[in-house]
Amino acid sequence: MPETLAATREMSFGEAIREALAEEMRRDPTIVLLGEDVAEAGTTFKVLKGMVEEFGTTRVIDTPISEPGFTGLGVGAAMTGMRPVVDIMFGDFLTLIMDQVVNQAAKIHYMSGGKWKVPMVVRCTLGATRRSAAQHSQSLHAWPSHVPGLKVVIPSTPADAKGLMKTAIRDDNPVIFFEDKISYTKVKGPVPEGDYTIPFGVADIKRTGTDITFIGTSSMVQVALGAAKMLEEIGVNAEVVDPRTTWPLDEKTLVESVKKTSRCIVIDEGSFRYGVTGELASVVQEGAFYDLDGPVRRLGATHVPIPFSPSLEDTTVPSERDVFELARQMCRK
Amino acid sequence: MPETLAATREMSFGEAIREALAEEMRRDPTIVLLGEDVAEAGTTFKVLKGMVEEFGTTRVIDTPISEPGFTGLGVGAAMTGMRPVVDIMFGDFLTLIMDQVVNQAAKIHYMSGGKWKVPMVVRCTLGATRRSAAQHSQSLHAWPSHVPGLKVVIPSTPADAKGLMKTAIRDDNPVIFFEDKISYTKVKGPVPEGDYTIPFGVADIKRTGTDITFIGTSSMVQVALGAAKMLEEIGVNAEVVDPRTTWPLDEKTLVESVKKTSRCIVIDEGSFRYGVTGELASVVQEGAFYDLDGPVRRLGATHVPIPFSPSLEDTTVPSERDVFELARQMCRK
Amino acid sequence: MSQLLQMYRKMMAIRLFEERVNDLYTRALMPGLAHLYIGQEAVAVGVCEALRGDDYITSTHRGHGHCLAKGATPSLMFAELLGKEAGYCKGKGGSMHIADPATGNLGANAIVGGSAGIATGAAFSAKHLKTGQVAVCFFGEGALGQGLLYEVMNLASLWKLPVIYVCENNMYNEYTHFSETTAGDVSARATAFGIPQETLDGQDVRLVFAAASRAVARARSGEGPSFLQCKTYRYHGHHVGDIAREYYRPKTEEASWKGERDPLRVLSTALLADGVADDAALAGITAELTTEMDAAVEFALASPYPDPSKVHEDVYA
Amino acid sequence: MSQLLQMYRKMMAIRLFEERVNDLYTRALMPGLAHLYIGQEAVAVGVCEALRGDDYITSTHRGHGHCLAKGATPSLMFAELLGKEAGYCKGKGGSMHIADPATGNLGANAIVGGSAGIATGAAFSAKHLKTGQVAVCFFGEGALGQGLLYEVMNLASLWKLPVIYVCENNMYNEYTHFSETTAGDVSARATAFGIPQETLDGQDVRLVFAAASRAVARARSGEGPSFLQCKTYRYHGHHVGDIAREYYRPKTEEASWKGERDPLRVLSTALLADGVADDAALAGITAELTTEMDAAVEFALASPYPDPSKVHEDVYA
Ligand SMILES: Cc1ncc(C[n+]2csc(CCOP(=O)(O)OP(=O)(O)O)c2C)c(N)n1
Ligand SMILES: Cc1ncc(C[n+]2csc(CCOP(=O)(O)OP(=O)(O)O)c2C)c(N)n1
Ligand SMILES: [Mg+2]
Ligand SMILES: [Mg+2]
Repeated sequence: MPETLAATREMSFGEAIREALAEEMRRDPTIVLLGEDVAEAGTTFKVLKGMVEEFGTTRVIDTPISEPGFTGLGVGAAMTGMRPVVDIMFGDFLTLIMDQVVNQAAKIHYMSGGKWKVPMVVRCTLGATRRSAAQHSQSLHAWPSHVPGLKVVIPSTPADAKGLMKTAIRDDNPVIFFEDKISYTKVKGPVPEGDYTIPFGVADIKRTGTDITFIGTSSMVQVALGAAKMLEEIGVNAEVVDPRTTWPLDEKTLVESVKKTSRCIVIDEGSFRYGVTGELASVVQEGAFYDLDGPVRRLGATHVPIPFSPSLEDTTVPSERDVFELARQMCRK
Repeated sequence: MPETLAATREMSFGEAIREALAEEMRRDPTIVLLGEDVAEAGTTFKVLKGMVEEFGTTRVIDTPISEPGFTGLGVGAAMTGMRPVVDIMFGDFLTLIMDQVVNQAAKIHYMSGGKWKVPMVVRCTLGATRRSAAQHSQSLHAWPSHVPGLKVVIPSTPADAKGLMKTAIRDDNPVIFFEDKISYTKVKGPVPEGDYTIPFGVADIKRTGTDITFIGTSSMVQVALGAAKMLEEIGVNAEVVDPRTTWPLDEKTLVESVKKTSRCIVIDEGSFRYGVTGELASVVQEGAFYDLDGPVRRLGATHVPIPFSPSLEDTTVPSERDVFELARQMCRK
Repeated sequence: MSQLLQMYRKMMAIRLFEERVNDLYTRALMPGLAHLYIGQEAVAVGVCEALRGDDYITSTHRGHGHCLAKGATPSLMFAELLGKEAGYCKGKGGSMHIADPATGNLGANAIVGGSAGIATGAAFSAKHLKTGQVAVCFFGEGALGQGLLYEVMNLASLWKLPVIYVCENNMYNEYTHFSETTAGDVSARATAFGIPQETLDGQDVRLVFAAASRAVARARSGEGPSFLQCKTYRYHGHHVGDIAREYYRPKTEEASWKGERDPLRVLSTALLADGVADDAALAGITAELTTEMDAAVEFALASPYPDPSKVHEDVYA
Repeated sequence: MSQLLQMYRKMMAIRLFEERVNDLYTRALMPGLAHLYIGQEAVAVGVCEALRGDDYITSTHRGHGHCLAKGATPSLMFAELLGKEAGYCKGKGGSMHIADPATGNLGANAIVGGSAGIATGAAFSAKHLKTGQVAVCFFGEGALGQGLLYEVMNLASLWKLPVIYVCENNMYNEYTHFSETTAGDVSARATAFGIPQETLDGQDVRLVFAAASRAVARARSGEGPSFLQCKTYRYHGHHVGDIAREYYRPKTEEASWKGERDPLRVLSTALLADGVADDAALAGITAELTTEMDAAVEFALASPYPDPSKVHEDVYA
């Protein structure tokens, strides 16, 4: 985020998202929050605690368990003067709203020849290792990233989450905003006070390095940083690049980094096959091929439904150790 | 398909699919067809014409316009002794059944520790250039390919379609079967008489070549073959490989071909970003990197909602000319 | 011009518009598919006559009638149907996606039932922003198969949203009779969610207008949603090209609807009987509209296709 | 043992099972979330008592009671809840996904309403294969918000499928009272699709059993689906950990349900009054079950976690 900003506070990922929503709602009365138990309960993840007390039940609205219905309602509201922020809780429930998001929200502007706009934000979670089993642990951000007309945000830090959420709300297009469940409370960091936005399509270099580039998304940025630290001990200096939005995508920053380091691992928590890693690895090898020391490598969730048992689930998500070992090999250390 | 088979007839893509379904239904009384207007109308695409006359309305069943409902019903029926073939008409309507397919069908076997099985086939179409506009022209096969627990079939020829459909029906897992609308009547070819199956996860080399590999899927196989023919004139000998199933994926055949030719273009009709081309290009560069003459290149549908107007729509799908031009560049001709 | 005559004019405009669509399509001048509204004119006109210019509607794959009734310009519609740059959607939407903010048309939808959420959301905005607007969701009885409709009817009922669900029951979901796809009583599908309903003859524009006016009054006064089931009939095939229809509906049935019950005939008979108009006046309207429609077709045929480069525009706002 | 005493036993078994789940969870021995069935025992037991061993059920996130009532073995359930290899799903499913072909349990589902299609499909198979089986779909009133339910009720009604939709109305969707999420009259949600419904006191297992028996008879005789709305109450939080509940429901309300209306109390009072059993007999049942449940917990705690390599198994059949 902008260097100019001075005052920051330590905040959790979830708190930063709430602050962004609250500041935007104070600024713009057309913003409403819709979702199951978003009001008094402040959502299952408690991210919206306190919002209904400040904005009331006409702007923080509990819905029935009707994800397709209230998402569709959000689309129509967005077309007619509101800026709804629709909360579907678990990203796994994207399965229920794909028609409203993909066949409606994403296409209305184009199909109408640019006449109607859909300034809507869909908030949902991603990420496993919470023992929630196969239907509550998926990271499905690859799906909307495949859909022209949508923008997809996958923040990794509190400061990014705040700035990107503000951009999402002010954007005149449907934006799918993915929040890592574990990060809500576990990831803390300095967050600038007051108003600032972070543009979409601008990757952030979370750590500069010279030997290898880790392209990490959402929850995997922390994993990449952890691995980078471990690699220091064996004399490998890793660069960590966070695209922050899968669409629009900052290809230039990704490619430039790999041209410099000559090696790349793409790390994402989605299922390994036909996911985000495939696109990012392809973009990198297309743009930096002649500078590559070897193939671009990928790490994603084991390609199985997420199992419940801790002894199984913990093996499915890429770990710092996995990244470290692969990087060590690639750097021949 | 097996060399051993002698007698073949010239058939259209659609006729081959109908023959596969009819032969399987004669063999196994637990197979039923469910979908909108599948009976007397024989579907919008007329692919099932004649089926209800032979098998009756208890096995060829017209449904209400309830894709989530009858797909969910199919999942339960598949778990309890039937082998439903669910027809959702346009692949664009996958948006409506993702929960039943992804959170239910794909995960039940795993979540139950292997106890329940879901031997169901979901048939749908893909492909543009029929002036059907944005909601009836998508090729969404990348989505289910991203989901562990599903198998995804994307046949390109009548003979493949017949053999793969039989394998899909006999498979004990949920299979999503994508049929290119244009191919139904436009693509004809020899189809073996009687019973034969084609295993999943076995790519087919549609044309052998030495200078460049085209990995084409579904509708794009014909485009790749057409481009290969054009390239002959300028002395470029292209190999055309058809994965036939995106999952399971025959990585070996893809990689071996590129190791031989040292050049590769992946061609798929899905939206360009975060789709099938990303995964296939990544697999190839991971496996054949040191034999590559340059980066693996990709061609997909222009990353926009599919427009209605012919003057616009025709520009969105990769053409023989597009493939030809890119291949010429890559082969420096 | 009297309101009834006004409605007659609109219905005739739709009839003549669609006859030209049929002609353009059969002459292979129109790409894609054409789902004709002929036979159902009284529904769109009766409902839209009860609306304000700034009220919202959502439409369907069989939507030309809705768009015209809400005030669309024929020439821009023909241009869109032919995929021309001058069309309502610059040729990007086509027959199934006509949209027009100027007339409150949120857009036709090619996903059956797909606009139920959109219409309900527009009503949500109207209530939240206190604009007094009403939203109408037009859909065929086939959309009763889509769960989304029940989800949003529940929301509209809970939140007393100014939305009117207009079910055009023409008895067929494509090639299947609705009795094979619809259990129970259609009217109960609304009342089950606490939404009052009226079931009426959709071929008599006076009845449709009256029922719609009641529903609009209810919506504007903050009492919430209504549901109208209009019994109607499509004269042509599901789409132009659906010619041999005997396997799913008898010719006699078609004939019975096209005669006495024809919406234009029902109204003209009344107009003549009540002396609101004479044959000459009605003939004059038809003649006038014919000229207008023919000119609109000419305009559309003459206007250019969008430049291929435009394919990249309008993806994002 | 008399059928009533049999049902008392099953209800007590569920009660004791869930008390141990609560204990294991609060002692941090159980991963994930635990949604307790305590308070609703009469629904699962009354319904399943009316079923054959080979009849099907689908269950929910609050599903332990359904599984046990249909005949699941406590030790294998505890093992699954703890993510152990010996569990019903080899530890891959956990609390929200218990499934067991041996007892006709098609599986619990963590998607609200997600199993409505599955249960309806099982009924489709039963009818098509003429097995005489019946399928029961258990769901909370929150699932009334999911459109899928209406789509499949329509299918079941049209095709006269032997399925029973059992709505356990415990009045709360997580932390929101169902009156804030449910417009109109719940019972009308079924009759609108031509499905007969009964609304009853779900705390009296005798009433539940009687209603379920009627629905099962109807289903087996080919007359089609039924809908039962059982008014009940969950004693604990939405999940263990939902402690401070006053913001969404008063302590007094909880107390009123936990007293006179407690399903075990309702039945025991009757058993004693009718002399079917005396205090000693009931105490004996509790003692017996206590030993059984404690042993089951021991078994689960002592059994090993699956080997990490097992993560790759069971993805495909
Ligand atoms: C979700 C969805 N399913 C299927 C279709 C294919 N389809 C287009 S029109 C139609 C029939 C619609 O019937 P109805 O709603 O009664 O409208 P009508 O055509 O009678 O005006 C169907 C099944 C679709 N467009 N969308
Ligand atoms: C489709 C879907 N939306 C939301 C959730 C999150 N969720 C889990 S349980 C629950 C409440 C369910 O209420 P009800 O159906 O009445 O069952 P109860 O918990 O009362 O037994 C919700 C919203 C979910 N699991 N699935
Ligand atoms: Mg109809
Ligand atoms: Mg409840």
